[in-house]
Amino acid sequence: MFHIYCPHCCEYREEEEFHASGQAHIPRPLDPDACTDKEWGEFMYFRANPRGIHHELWVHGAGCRKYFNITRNTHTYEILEVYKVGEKPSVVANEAK
Amino acid sequence: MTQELSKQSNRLQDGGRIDRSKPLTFTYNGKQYKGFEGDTLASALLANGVDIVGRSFKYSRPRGIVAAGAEEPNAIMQIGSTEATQIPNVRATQQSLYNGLVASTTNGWPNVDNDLMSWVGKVGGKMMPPGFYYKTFMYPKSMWETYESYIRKAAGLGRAPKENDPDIYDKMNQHCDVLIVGAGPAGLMAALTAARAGARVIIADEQNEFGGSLLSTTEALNGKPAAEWVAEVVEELSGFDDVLMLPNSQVNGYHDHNFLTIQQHCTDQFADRAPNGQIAQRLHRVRAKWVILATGAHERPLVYGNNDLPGCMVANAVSTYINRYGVAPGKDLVLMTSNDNAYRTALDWHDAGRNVVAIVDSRKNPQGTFVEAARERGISILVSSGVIEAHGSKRVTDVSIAPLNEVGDAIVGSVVKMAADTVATSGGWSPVIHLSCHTGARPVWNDDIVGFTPGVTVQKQLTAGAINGAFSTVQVLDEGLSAACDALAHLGLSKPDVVLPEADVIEEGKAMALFHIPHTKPTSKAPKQFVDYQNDVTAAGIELACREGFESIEHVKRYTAMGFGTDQGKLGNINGMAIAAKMLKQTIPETGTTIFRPNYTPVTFGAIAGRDCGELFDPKRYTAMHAWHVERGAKFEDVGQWKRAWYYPQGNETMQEALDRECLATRNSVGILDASTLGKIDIQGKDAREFLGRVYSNAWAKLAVGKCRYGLMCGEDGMVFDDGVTSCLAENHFLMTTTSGGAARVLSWLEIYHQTEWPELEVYFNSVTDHWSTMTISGPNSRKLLEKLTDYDVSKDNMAFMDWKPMTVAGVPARVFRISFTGELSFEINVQANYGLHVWKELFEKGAEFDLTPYGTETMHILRAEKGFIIAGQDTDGSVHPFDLGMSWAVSMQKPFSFIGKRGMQREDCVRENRKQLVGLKTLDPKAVLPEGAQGVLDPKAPIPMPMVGHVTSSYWSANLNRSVAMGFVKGGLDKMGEKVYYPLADGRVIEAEICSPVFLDPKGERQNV
Amino acid sequence: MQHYSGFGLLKHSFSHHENWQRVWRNPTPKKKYDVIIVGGGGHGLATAYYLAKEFGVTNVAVIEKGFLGGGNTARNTTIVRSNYLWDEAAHLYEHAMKLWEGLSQDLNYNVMFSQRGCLNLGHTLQDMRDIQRRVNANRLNGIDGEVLDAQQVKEIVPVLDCSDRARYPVMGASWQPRAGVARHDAVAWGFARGADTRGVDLIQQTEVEDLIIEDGTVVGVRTARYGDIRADRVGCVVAGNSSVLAKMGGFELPLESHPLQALVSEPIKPILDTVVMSNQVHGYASQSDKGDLVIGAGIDGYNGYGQRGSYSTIEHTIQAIVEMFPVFSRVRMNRQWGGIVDTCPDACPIISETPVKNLYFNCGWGTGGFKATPGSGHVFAASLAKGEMHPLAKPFSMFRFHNGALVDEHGAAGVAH
Amino acid sequence: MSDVTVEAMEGKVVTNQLPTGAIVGESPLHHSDLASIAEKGPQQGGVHFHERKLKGLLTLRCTPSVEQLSLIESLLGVALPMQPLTSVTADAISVRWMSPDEWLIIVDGEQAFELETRFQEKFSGHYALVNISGGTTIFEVSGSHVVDMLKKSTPVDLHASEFPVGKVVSTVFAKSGATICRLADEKFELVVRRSFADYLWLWIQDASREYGLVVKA
Repeated sequence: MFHIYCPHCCEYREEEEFHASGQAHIPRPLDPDACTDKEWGEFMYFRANPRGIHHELWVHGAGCRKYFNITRNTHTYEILEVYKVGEKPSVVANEAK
Repeated sequence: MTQELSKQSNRLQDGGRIDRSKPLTFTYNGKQYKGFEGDTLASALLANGVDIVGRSFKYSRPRGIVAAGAEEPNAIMQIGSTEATQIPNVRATQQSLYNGLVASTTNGWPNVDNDLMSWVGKVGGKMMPPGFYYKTFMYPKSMWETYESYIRKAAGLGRAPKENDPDIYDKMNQHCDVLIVGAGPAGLMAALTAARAGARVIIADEQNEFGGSLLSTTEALNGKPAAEWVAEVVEELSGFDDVLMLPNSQVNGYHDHNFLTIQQHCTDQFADRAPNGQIAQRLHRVRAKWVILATGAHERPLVYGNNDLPGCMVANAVSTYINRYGVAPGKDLVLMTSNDNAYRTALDWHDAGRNVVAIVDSRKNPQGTFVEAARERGISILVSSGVIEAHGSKRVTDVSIAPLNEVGDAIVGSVVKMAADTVATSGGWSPVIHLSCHTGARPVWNDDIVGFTPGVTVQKQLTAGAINGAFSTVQVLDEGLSAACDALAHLGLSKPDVVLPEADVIEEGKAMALFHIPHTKPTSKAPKQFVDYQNDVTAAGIELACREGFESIEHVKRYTAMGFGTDQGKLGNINGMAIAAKMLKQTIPETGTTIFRPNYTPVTFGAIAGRDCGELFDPKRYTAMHAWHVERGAKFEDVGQWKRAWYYPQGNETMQEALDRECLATRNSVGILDASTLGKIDIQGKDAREFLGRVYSNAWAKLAVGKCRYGLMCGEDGMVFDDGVTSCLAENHFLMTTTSGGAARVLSWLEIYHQTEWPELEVYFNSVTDHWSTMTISGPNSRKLLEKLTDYDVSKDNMAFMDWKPMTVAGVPARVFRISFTGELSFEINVQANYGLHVWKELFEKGAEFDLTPYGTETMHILRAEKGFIIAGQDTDGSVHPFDLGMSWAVSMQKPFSFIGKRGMQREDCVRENRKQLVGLKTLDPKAVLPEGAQGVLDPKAPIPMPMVGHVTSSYWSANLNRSVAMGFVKGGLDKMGEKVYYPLADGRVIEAEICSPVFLDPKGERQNV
Repeated sequence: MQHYSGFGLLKHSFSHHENWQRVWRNPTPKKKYDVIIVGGGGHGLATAYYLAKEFGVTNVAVIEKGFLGGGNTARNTTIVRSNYLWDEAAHLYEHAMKLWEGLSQDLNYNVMFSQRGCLNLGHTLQDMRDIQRRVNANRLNGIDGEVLDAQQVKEIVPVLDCSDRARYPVMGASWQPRAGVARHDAVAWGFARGADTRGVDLIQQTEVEDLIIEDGTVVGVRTARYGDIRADRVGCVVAGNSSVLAKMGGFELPLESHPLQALVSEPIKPILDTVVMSNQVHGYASQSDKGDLVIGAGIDGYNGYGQRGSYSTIEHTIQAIVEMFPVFSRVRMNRQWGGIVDTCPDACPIISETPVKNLYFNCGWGTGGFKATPGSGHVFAASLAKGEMHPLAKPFSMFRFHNGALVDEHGAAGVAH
Repeated sequence: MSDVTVEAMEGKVVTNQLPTGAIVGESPLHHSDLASIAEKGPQQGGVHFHERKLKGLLTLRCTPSVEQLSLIESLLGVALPMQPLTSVTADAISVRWMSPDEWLIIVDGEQAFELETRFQEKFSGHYALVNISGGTTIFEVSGSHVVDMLKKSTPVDLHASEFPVGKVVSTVFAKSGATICRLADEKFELVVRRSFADYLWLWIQDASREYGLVVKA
C-alpha cells in the first residue's frame, strides 16, 4: 500500500486516492498520419516495463484530480521522486546496455 | 471453589494470573469442564487433564497441546455454541476462556480419543510418504474423482457455518508516529519512551494483556515481580491522549510504505457472538511513520522419535502454563535442551512441587545461573545426551535417552528408558521475523543465536529485543529504549527522561546448535520424528524429498507441505531446513531462507471485508426521481453503480406485456424516461470546440450555438468506446453527454489528454452529471405535453430537431434538448436536480390526458433498436471501429487535426476485407426473437468447429412492428444485404435471418422531425 | 524412469522409501544445445517435455534462475478452463484442455486435475449477453458449456448467495463442466521429470544475464554460473521477466508486469465443489483438495516485480467473496501472496518469433497462464522444433500489435482469468 | 424572471436554475425525512448529523493572475485560498481549495446565480464557474466521536496536528468520495455528490451506531 506525495496537494496521501495510468513520458506522435503501423503500434502498446527504476503517470483521482509523475522502483516499490507533468525526472536508471 | 479446583487435576493451588474467584464453565467435545477467568482454552484443557486435542491429518495420530501461543500447531478447535456462530480452526492457545464457550476437536471418528482412522494411519501411513499422492491415484483414469472425494473428506480442519454470520466487523484507519508491535519488555520500554517524548504511539499485542514474557517469568524488575513493572507502564501509557493501546490485537500484515494491519478482537475473546450492536472484531489499517518490531521469539522444539505424543511440549510453554495460568500439565518431567534458558522450565516444574525426572542436556559441560539453580535443587542433569524417543499410546509414559556425540548427530552409548509423562524440549529460540519478511526483506542467518534475524529492508522499520536475538531481559529492555530513541531522532523529537528498570543479571552458557536428535535406527526406519505437526511432516519425509531431488528449500517445503499449515511453520521451519541442509551437506543459509507472507496469524474474512458487505457492498446510486420509481413498482436494472428503472409492470403483467405496453404508448402517444444517469460534462473555454474535434471522430467546427450533435468517441486504436450528444450552449461553452456507465471514464479521458498532451488548450471540464435531472418525453404527443408546462414556443419552427433551448418547465428553469433516442418527437428536459421530482410529477399531472407512460431502460433499448441506434457497450465491445458499425457518417477524415482514433482505424487489420460489421437481422419467422449472444453461421450443417460470422448484439420483440428486430455483427455484412445467416441455438433450433438495414422503423426519420 | 503407482508405493514402503530414484538430475550444462529454453516454469518445462517426447528434440536445456516451477506456476490459483470467446483463444486453450485430460497418465505423475466445473457468474443484463455470446461461440467451437439461470446455479453451489439480498444478484452463469483445478507444483514437477528422463538438462539456480546475438541471430545465452551456453534456437518462457529478457534482445514487448495477488483460507471441510468466478462482484474461489479456499481477483494497477501488491486489492477480493458466500464470513484467511503477471493489451498471450532470428518468446499470459500450460508448451515446442510457428500459435504473434489484429479477450467477454 | 440567460463576451451561457415562487427544492436526502428523525430520534449520542441542504455550490476553475486574484476577491468578498488544502469561511460565503486550479464556493442557494452573473459580467480571461448545487449536498457531522466515525470512513489522517480547523481535503469516503473540511475541533463539513448521498447516509448511520447518532434538523 503506497503512501504517495501529491505534488499538487503537497502532502502524503493513501494509495486508495490515486490511480496508476501507465508509463510516463509517452507523447502522442505529433503527426499520427505520418506514422507507420509499426510506429503507431509501438506508441500504443510497447512499453519499457523495467524491473527497477520506472517513471509512471498517476492521477490523484479522489483528491485534486491532477495527473503527475512518479519515479518508483518496481522491485522494492520505493518511490524515489514525484514530479509534475511537463517536468523532467532527476532520478533515472543507469542504462547499462 | 475447592470443588472447581478438585476437578482440575493439573491446576496448581496458587499462582498464575488467573482469577480463582471467577470460575467459568465450558464445553469441550460435548462434555462440561471448568476453568477460570484469565485462562485460555488451552490452559483450561490442560488444567483439566485433557491430553488429546486433535488427530493429525494424514496419520490420524493423537495430538496434544505443544505450545502456549500463536505457534501452536495442534490444538485447532471448532468454536461456537450455535450454527451461525461456528468458527473453524481457532487455536486454543489464543482463545480466551469464557463462560459457555463450546469447543470441539476437528478430526477423529467416532471421537478424538478413539479414532478409527488412526488404524488407517498406522497401516497405510507407511504408504504415505511426502508427495505419495503424486505417485498414485492415476489408474484407472476414471477413478481419480472418486479418490479425490475421499482425500477431500479426510482433509480440512474445522467447518464453515451453514448460516450467515450475525456479527459485524469494521475497520479504522490509523496514523501514528510509531507503531510498536509486541508489548513485551522491549515493546513496553519503547512505547514508554516514545510516549513520553510526545509521539503518537500505537502499541499492539496479540495477548489479552500487555507484558509478553514478563507475565510468565519469575524474574524481578526493580526488585519487584516483573508484572508490577508492567502494570506501572501500562498505567502510565493509558494516561497519554496520543497513545493507542491494543491488547487482543494481532499485527498480521506489514505492507509497503509502512502500512500495517491489526486485527483487534473486540468481543470474540469473550463470546462467540458479539453482544447486540457491538463490533466483534476491528481491523486497524495503520500508516506508521516508524515501526518498531518487538515481536519476541518462539522457542524451537527438538525433533525426536514420537515427539508428537501428547505430553511432548515446548519448554517455555510449560513454564507459561505454570507461571501464568497455574497449571502444571503433568507430573513427571523430562526436559531436553541445548541451552541454559530452558532450565527455567525444570525449575518452575520443580518449584510447582512436581517431579523433574531429569534434565537432558545435549552439551558436555553446561554452566550458568540456571544450571546452578537446578543443581542446587538437586535435579538430575544428564549431559551430552538426548531424548531419542518418547513412548506411550495416548500420552507419554516413558522416554528413551541416549548419550550423544559432541555435535549431537550420533548416539555414542547405550539407551536408557525413564518413566515420564511430560517431555519439554528446547532447541533455542527463533526470532519472530514474520512481519519483517512481508515486504520482501530476506532474513539473515545468525550463527550466534542459531536462527534467522530480520534482513535489510527499505521500510522505516526498527527492531528490538528477541527478534534481534537479544534474549536477556536487561538486553531486551535496552533495545526497546534505543529503538524508540532512534525513531524519535528520525521524527525530530527529543529523547525524554527514561531510566531502564533494573533486571536480574543472569549468566548463560553457550547454546549448542541442535535440531534433530539421532535415533538408534536410521531416520527412515526410526519412529516418526515430526518437524511440522499440523501437516504430518517428518524428518524422514524431508530426507526423502532431498533424496528425490527436491533440493531447494522451497521444493522441500512444497513437496512435503512443511510450513503450509495454519501455523505457517512457526515451530518447524528451521528444524526442517536444518534437516534438509544436513542431508544436502550444506549450511542452513546455503539451503535457503525462510520467507513468511501475511498473515502472521489467520484473519477472519468478515474482518477484512469490514462493513463493505451486504447493503454497503457497493454504493447504490439514485436519481432524484428514484423514490417515485419505487412507488410506481418499477423493476430496476444495475447500470454501473446506478439503479435504473428497468420496466414498470402493472398488476399481473409479465415483463413482455409491460414492455409492449410501454413501447406502444410511447410510439402512439407519449412516454417518459428518467435519463438522469447519463454522464454530463460541462466544457468551457475558447479551445473547447477544438478539443471536441480531437476527441470525437466527427466534425465540431461548425456546430452552431443552440445546436446539438451526436458524436462517437474512439480510443487511439480507433475502436469505439463511448458515444453521446454534445450541445453548443454558447460559443465557448458545451455540454457533453456520455453513456451512464462511461461517465467517469470519459471525464478521465478528457482530463488525461488535456493535462498531459494538450495543456496549451484553454478548456475546463467539470462533471455535472448529478446536477441535472434529465427526463425524456418521447412520442407524438410529447410536444403537446411540453406545451402544457411551458410558455415557451416549442413548435418546429422555433425549436427544430437537434436544437436546445432554455425555458421554464413546470415553473422551473430548464434546458430542453430536442434530441431523440427513440426516433420519435422527443424533448429531453434538464432541470437542477433538487427540482427534478417536482417537474417529473408535474409532467404526470399534465400528462394524464395523454396517458403519459413511464418507461424503463428495456423499452428504451427496444425503441432505439427499432431505429437501429447503437448502445456503446452492448453493440460495441472494444473491437469495432465506426466503419464496422456502419457509421462512416460519424467520421470526418478531413479534419485538420488527426483526431483520436483516426490513425488506429487505418491500420492494416482495420481496413481489411471481411471485418465483422453491424447490420440489421430480420428473422424469416417474424415471431422468432433471436437470443442476444447467438452466433451466426453461413452453413448450419458444417461440422464442429463451425465457422462463425458474428453474434447478435441486440434483439427484441417489437410490439410496434409486430415482429422481432435485431442487430448483430456479420463478417462483411454491409456488403451482404439480403443474404441469409443461420443461428444454431443450444436447444437444437436454427433461426434463419436475413441481413438488412438496422433501421426497422421510419427509415427516413420523419417521426422525430415533426 | 521409475514408474509411479500405488503398487510401487506399497513396494517401497517395505524398504522405508529409501530407494526412490531422483525425479531429475542436477546436470552441468553442455557447451551447446539444439534448443535452450530460458525459464523453468510450467510452460518452459512443458515445452522441453514435448520437444523431447513429441518432436524428437532431446538436446535441450532448460535454464532456470531459481528453482523449477518457482514463479507463477507456484503462485497461481490453478484454474483450468477453455471457455474463451474468440476462436483463436478458444482453440488454443481447448488444445490445452485436451492435453490436461490425459496429463497425469501421460506424465505418470498425478497432477490432480480435477474436472469439477467452472461457473462464470452473470450479475447484469450485459453480463448475461456476454455469457450467451461466449457459450454459443464455445459450443460451435466444440467446447463444452451451457448457460444456467440463477436457480440452476444455486443447485450446483448451494452456499452461493443467489438471493435478491445481494447488491448484484446472481442472474445466471456460464458453466463449463470440463473445467476445474489442478495441483500446480505437480504440473511443473511432472513435466520436469518427463523431460529429464528423455535427456533434457534442467539447469537450476542459473540466471541468464544476456542473450548472445550475432548478426541479428541469437546463438546462445550468457550465464554467470556457467558462462556462455550456445544453442541453435532459444525460447524464452519467463513470465514476470519477459520485458527484461526482451531488453537483452534489444527490443520492447507490448507488456506490462503487474502484481497479481491470491490468498487461501485455513483448510476447512469440503464446502465448495466447483470453481466460481464473478467479474462484476470481482472475485473467484475454489477449494483445494487440502480444504483451503483458494481465492483471487484482479491485478494491481501499477507495474510491479515485487511479488506483492496492495492490501486494498485483498480487501476488495474478500469483500467480493463474503458478498457471494456470506457463510464464509467466519472462515479465516491464512496466507496471501503475489505473482508477477505479464499482461498484454488484448489479454491474450504472445507466442511468437521476434525481431531477433531464432529467438522466440512465449509470454504475456497475464493472469491466465496456468490453464494453458500443456497447450502452450506443446505449440511452442512444435514451433521451436520446426522453426515455424504452430498454426494455433500464429494468431498470437507479437507483431499483431503493429497491424492491429488483436484478439481482444477482455474487451469482448470481460472474463476474469 | 427565471428564463433569464446571460451570455457574455466570453461566449458562455449562464442561466438561473432556481424557480421563483412556491416550488420547494428537494435535497438528496429528502426521502429520508431527516426532520422527523431529528424530532423523534435519539437526542444524545457521540455523532451528530445535519444535512445543510439546498446551498449554492459552484466550482471555480482558473489559474488566476495577480490582477484576476484581486478581481476574484472583489467578486467573492473573500480572497481565494491559494495554499493547497486551505479554505476561507465567512458569513455569507466559504471557499474551499480543491486543486491548483479549482475551488469550491459555497453560498446560499439563491446567491449562486448572482455570483455567476457577477463573474460573467466582470471576469475576463480563461475560467469556468460551474453551478453544481443540484448535484451536491453538504453533511455536517460533529460530536465527541465524530473523528472515530470518520476514521472508519476515510484514510486521511484526522489528528488535529495534521488536520487543523480550516483544512480541506478531497478524499475517499467509504466507497465513494467527499470533500472534508474541519469546521471546529469536533465538527466537519462533508461535501458529497447527490447520487451517492443515500449510500453515504447509510454508511454514516452504520459507522455511528456504536456511538449513538443524533440527527439535527
